[in-house]
Amino acid sequence: MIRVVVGCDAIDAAAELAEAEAAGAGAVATFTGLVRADASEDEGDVDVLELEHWPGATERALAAIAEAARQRWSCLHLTIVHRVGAMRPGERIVFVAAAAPHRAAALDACAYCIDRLKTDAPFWKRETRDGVARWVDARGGDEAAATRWDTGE
Amino acid sequence: MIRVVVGCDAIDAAAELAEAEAAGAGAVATFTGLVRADASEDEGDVDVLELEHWPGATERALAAIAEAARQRWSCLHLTIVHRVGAMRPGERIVFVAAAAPHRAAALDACAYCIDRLKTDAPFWKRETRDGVARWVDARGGDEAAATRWDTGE
Amino acid sequence: MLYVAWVRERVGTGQEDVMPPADAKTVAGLVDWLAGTSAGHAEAFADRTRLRAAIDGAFVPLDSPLGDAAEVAIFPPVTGG
Amino acid sequence: MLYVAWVRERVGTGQEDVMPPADAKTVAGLVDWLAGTSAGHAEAFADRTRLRAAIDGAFVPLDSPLGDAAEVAIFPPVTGG
Repeated sequence: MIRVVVGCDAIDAAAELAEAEAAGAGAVATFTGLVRADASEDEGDVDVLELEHWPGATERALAAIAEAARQRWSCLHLTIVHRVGAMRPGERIVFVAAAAPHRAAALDACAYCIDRLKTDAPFWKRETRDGVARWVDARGGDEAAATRWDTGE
Repeated sequence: MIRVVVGCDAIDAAAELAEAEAAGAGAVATFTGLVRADASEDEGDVDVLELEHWPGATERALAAIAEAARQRWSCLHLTIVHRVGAMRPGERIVFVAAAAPHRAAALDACAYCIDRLKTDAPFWKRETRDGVARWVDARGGDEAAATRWDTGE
Repeated sequence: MLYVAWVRERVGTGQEDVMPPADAKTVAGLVDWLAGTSAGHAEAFADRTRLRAAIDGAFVPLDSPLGDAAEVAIFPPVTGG
Repeated sequence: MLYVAWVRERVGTGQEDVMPPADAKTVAGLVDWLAGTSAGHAEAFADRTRLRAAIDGAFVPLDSPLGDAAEVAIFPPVTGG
């Protein structure tokens, strides 16, 4: 099963993990991304992180990523939950869970989803520090992390 | 921080995940292993899985694996919880969590720990099907999965 | 047109209807023409390496032909997760 | 000696004190000698490729020298997780 959620509510990682476990697979891998206070560089702490997205296109992009992972690693269940709107440091911004019969498939499917969504899903971050908001630049490493999945293992 | 637990109690994955998240890292990767009904081959369903271990040596082995991962990927937190004794299909047998500043480190550290503990920690599985107990044979793939970490990426 | 994140802020609007000239055959050609329509557009589109595009909801390279696109989106590289 | 899992079951005990001869200088040599002490030992140690060993709590290859080991453990390949 594929579960994709994009919304402003806090992410309930425990409930999401329980749902992925209930799929009946032997292995469940998860990834949780949390808002870091030092999200981009060390120029003072982030007070608020805002995440803009492209409604409709976002859900389609995440569902396509999850479906690709499900097929490639024969997963029983794939969850991608992504928060949008305003968040504070320490809050969950993204949660991925992959359930598969064996551990390598679950781990790879989970890593694939988080690498892919960094480059393929329409999210844009804006940080506010000391009352000044600025858009976060893309990281070159994200492209490299995503494309490694194109060339096999 | 390193957290290693070996015991007969059910694993509280939600509490373990929350503790790993509280370390203040931006990325938390987890792996949950569940008892499968078809744990080895398709010769009928497993009713009970028993896990024997070597008290003392087990905790040392898990702590050594977690410490190696913590250093190699600069993790802020590493958790390995392994259940022993009698379990039923669907129950959690192992839980690993790795918290690091970035996702690649957290994902790799988590995968490393689960691969390593399959070969380096003194656990032995015994399955009971239709009232007949038998020891589970080691899988050749586990050695290969563990040794890939010896040769770099 | 659909503009997102700092592209939207610099252009000054998130959406606009445009009638590009017939010689704007690619997304890049459309962007060239849009850059001349206002100071905000010019600022938003100054560095092409920092722009990404989608045609009718699908991500495309900047040199993609427009074809009979109904909606073209211009935005910065994504920074999710 | 410490025996674990099916090695323990076949030998018939989890622990025993032994006085190996002086020419048992490695874990494998010790296993050779033990295999002659009972039918259970012989059955447990029949296939050396399925045995693993530890000296004083540290995993070692079967050809490791015993040195002045206080405790030697013999067990199947591990199957955890």
